[in-house]
Amino acid sequence: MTELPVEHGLLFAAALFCIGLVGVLIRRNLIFILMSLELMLNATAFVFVLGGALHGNADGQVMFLMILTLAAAEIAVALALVVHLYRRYRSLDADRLEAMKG
Amino acid sequence: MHATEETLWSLALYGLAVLSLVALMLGLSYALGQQRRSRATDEPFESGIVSVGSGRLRLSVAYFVVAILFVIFDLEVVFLYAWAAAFDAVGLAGFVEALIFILVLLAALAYLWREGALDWGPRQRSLERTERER
Amino acid sequence: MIGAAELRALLPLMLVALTAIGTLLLAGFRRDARLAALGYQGGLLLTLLTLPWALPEQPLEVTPLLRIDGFFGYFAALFVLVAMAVGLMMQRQVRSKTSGERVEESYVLLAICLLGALVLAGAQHFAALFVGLELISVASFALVAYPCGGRPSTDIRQRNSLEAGLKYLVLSSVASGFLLFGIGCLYLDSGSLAFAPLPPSTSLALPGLALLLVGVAFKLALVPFHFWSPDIYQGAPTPVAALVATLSKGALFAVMLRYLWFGALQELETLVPAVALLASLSMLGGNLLALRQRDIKRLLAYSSIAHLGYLLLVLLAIGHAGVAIEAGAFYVLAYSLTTLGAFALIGCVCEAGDEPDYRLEAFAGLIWRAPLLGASLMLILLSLAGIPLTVGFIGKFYIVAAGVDAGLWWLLAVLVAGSAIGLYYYLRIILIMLAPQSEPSGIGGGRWLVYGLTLLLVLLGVYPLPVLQWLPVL
Amino acid sequence: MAALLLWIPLMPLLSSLLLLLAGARLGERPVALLGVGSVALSALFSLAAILSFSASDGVAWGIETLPWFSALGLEVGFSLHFDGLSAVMVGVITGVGLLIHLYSVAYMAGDADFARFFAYLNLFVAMMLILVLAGDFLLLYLGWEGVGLCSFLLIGFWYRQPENGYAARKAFVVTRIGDVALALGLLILVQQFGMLNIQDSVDQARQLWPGSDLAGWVALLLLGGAVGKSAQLPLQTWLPDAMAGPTPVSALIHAATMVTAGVYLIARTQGIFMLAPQVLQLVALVGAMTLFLAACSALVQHDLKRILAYSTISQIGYMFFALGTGAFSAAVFHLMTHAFFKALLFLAAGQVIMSLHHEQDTRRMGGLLRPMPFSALCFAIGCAALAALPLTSGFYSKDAILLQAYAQGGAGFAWWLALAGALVTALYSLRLFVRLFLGDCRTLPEPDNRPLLCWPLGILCLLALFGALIPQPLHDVFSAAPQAHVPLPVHLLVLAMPVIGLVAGIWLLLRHRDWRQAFATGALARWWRAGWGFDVLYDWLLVRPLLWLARVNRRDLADLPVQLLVWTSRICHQGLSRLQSGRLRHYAVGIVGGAVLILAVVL
Repeated sequence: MTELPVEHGLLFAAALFCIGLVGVLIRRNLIFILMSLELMLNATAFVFVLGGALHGNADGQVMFLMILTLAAAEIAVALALVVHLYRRYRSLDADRLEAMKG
Repeated sequence: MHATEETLWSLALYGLAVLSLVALMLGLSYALGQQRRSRATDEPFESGIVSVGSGRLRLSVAYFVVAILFVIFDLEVVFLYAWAAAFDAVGLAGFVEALIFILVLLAALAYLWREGALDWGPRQRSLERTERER
Repeated sequence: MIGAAELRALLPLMLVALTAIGTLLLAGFRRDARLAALGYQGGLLLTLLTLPWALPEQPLEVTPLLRIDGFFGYFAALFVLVAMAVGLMMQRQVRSKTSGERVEESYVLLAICLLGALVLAGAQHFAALFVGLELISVASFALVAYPCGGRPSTDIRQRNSLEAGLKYLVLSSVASGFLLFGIGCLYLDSGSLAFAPLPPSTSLALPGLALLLVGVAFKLALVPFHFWSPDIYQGAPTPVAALVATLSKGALFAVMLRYLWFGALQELETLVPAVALLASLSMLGGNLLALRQRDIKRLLAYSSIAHLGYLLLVLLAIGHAGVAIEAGAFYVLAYSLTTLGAFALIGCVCEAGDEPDYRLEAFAGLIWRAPLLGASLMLILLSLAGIPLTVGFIGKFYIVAAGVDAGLWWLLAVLVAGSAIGLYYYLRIILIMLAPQSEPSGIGGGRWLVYGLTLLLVLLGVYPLPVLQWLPVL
Repeated sequence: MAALLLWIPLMPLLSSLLLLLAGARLGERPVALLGVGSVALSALFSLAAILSFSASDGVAWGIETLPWFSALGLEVGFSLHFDGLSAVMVGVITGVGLLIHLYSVAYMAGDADFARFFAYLNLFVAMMLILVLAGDFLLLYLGWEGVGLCSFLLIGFWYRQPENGYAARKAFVVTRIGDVALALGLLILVQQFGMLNIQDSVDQARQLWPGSDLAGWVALLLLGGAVGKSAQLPLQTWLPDAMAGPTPVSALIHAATMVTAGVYLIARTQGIFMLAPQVLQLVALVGAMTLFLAACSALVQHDLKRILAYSTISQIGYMFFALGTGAFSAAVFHLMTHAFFKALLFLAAGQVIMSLHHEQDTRRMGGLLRPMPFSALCFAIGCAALAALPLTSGFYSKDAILLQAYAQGGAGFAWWLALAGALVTALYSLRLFVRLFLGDCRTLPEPDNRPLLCWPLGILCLLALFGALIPQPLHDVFSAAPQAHVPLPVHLLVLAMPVIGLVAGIWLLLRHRDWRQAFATGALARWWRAGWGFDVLYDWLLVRPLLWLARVNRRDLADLPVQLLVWTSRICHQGLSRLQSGRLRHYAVGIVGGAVLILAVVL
């Protein structure tokens, strides 16, 4: 099997990252925003795996595990907050969070 | 490099094939299907029965708690896998480190248990109580 | 391999971690806010006291991740003190609340934040940077949203806090994404995650550094990544706002200092204008935004944006000016001290009633109601403005000295302009404070913390030598 | 021993802080105990320091730099320096200061702000001590500004009367003009030599600056500072107004100590002045002019304290004259004796004023000899010393000045002025005494002879008479003046001048009974009484044009850029605040936009 050039992997990760980013920007539903965040984190995790494969050391994979953990922790906190938010506002619309401004 | 390009070409071809297949299916169904709209047309197809109520059931909060706990504790296993894979290489020091890791988790578990996050049903205290008080 | 020496050097980290776990278990088995506070403060005090003993004579690399040296010692001491002060503020808030909110866990989260900060202070590896940063971030998401964990009510405070928590979480995660992507690019380029001199501007390392800069700039709340900070300051409980303002920003700045220590920014010409742009935007933007702000917490948020802008000067001066790292380290101390004092004072004055009142008008006539608190407020504001005889002045002096050494004339001009604008709104608060008393309102507890911090602020402003003597160790 | 030196200024400083913080809660007795006790301790330490200094054969010593901070290669620290000059100054400050503190306890008794008074007074003593003990320019400047501040606070001590506030402000603003010059001078020194130590800097200047213009400029700037603080021409106008403060303040600050700071400054940096002979001549000229003009003004004043104020200006003029002619040790000698007899005069005046229910106008006084014999005695001694009648302390010091000046430079214009001044001095001393104690009794006094008022006066009487016997260990500080022959006629002339003045005065008194009238109403007298019209001159020359300019320029173009700045700031603020919409997704757009910006800049 022939190896893919690094650039392509990186482009793929960047594309994934941008998709996640656009998701954060255009979705109003908080759940979707959180999903988009996961997408972004996974894109970065992919970069690390790519790097690990390229340089043949385990650092990248370790970072991958860390990022997974971070994602889980973040989502756990986020979901708890979203539950509270839903109780209070009966809605998951991110744009309703605008009490503080100026 | 040449080989890579070849594989990429085949990949692109594959993608093109998939896309055209999808286009074909959607186009055919559009061309062949009924063009009439009624109340039931936009409903999900449920054996011809008009659906009742919202499909989004409200789950008990306990599900959320358990789901969150699962996500967290499930992920810790990843680290243990990594340790298991390198068990011979890291030796006693690795064992001690893993032990500390487990002990910290255990402390968290003990906290959750005391908090009642693991209780199921009426005795569930933390979130349930707040729910009741509203 | 970890031996006795390494374990000894790691003692502060272990003690803080133990404090977190111990407080967690304490909270699980005995619901007693005072006990939790005691455990927390005791653990931190122990950490502080053993810190001189734990520090090795020579810089010691504990695993490739951490480097325990004088730099670590300085910042660790600072962060532990900051965390203790925040804990005290938290305690006061607990005492004033009788609603039965459960606050024990907030100490656990505080300890975790501190652990993250200590990791950052010693980090010499991107993995450590990542772990430390996210420890702080995730714990502070929960802390910012903490009041919403209690009885849900229509209380504005809880709503704001929930809103702040979610905003912080989402935006911070986006920034973390950028940061990680940047680190990933660097890793892809060099194959190593250890801090190293800046790579030559190859095609991949440069965007990596740029993305890293985005993430860092967000956490430091630099314009244009500052949007989150006023909302978070306003919505979060006051001690938590103090924590976000001091500990998390200070820790990240410390790690940036350390990173650039390995290789100065100047070696990578293309990155300099970007950082300079961020610095000047922050200095001007932060002060301009604060100009007519009516909410004291938001005002502090904007002012801290400007202060971080001043600090960026130091990053640019590293490598050119010998005093740059000293200047940065001292400014972090000055900024933390002053900001903590300001937030402690807000907790004291604005949250005395049932509903907190964060309008600037809450300070009207303070000097007549509580002369000592009024004097403290004045000194704190003067320190923020960088007026002599306060620690803020020494800090700013240092930064200007570093800037002059490095020849950053344009940025210094912007700094002066920003400081001039800043003077307006600081003096405005003093004016409000001196106004004849409008309505009598109470003063909350916790004033001793304010007095202590103010005293320290003046002492170090008049006689900074003890700290300055320590700095060259870095 | 070194630690002892530190405690000399520290004692009153601590006591002042204590009084400022807690004074309002203490009764008068503890306040007095604290206020006087601290100065007494300080005086004791000073005595010990002076004794050990003379025991060690006059070797200058001090406390090495206590580091404060170092930045940009400049080590900034505090150091104290103790040599003959400091010894004299410290002795005068703590000694006279202690007596005046004691006197104040009685004088200020019953005042609502008793504690505040002593807090300020202690602070003043501390600052003055810092000023004279300073081993580096930073401390010197701290003390310099500190005494200025205390002077301001104490002139306006009774701040509820607006005139006092104006007087305080005037003193502060006018001396500030001098302070700016001083600061510039010091900054040039620091910038040139890169160090703060006074002695080392002066030594450096001596080695590096001969023939350089810089020495002249620095000396000129230092002179500017000295002129402001010591109320010499052309900045003398503040001192007569400064008499608005309580009388002990006038005695301590505006007669004995602070106003002599300028003399001290020039004496301390004489090495630099020596390099600039023209400036030194200027010093002499300034001194001579001032002493003569002020003496003439003193001759025609009605207000008791203003007479004394002008006489103070005049006497300090003598010191400047001495400095300018190179008679440094004579200047310092006169500084000391002047402190004694002028403090005596002020305190005795205070007693008189108190006895007359705060009456200060000498036209309503007279015939006090019988009801107040003790005050009369004090005044007699004080006036005799002031007039430099033989065998009083003032006689020795003034003679020393005139003779040394003659020996150095011969009889120039300045010297003749100084000689004439001696005559006028004798005249106004006589007039003062006559007005107060002879003639008809116009206001009935209620003599106030509390022991705390009288004892310090008694001691000061002794000092005014015999103070000249106190040895001054100045030979190591100033290079000994070359001995020159002073012809006998000059000796006799100098000796006779005050006596001539006295006789002339008595003759005038006997033959021209209406000389008082002439002095009261003549145009010349009115001109002199207004201090040679300097206040009016400055008013027309500086104040009015400035006010006019301000009025004309109320809406001028110069404001426009500033206004523009304000508007821009405001508009920017509004625009930026609008961006702060509170919406999560807008904030995220901010991040992405920033990222794009950075990437665009970098790539």
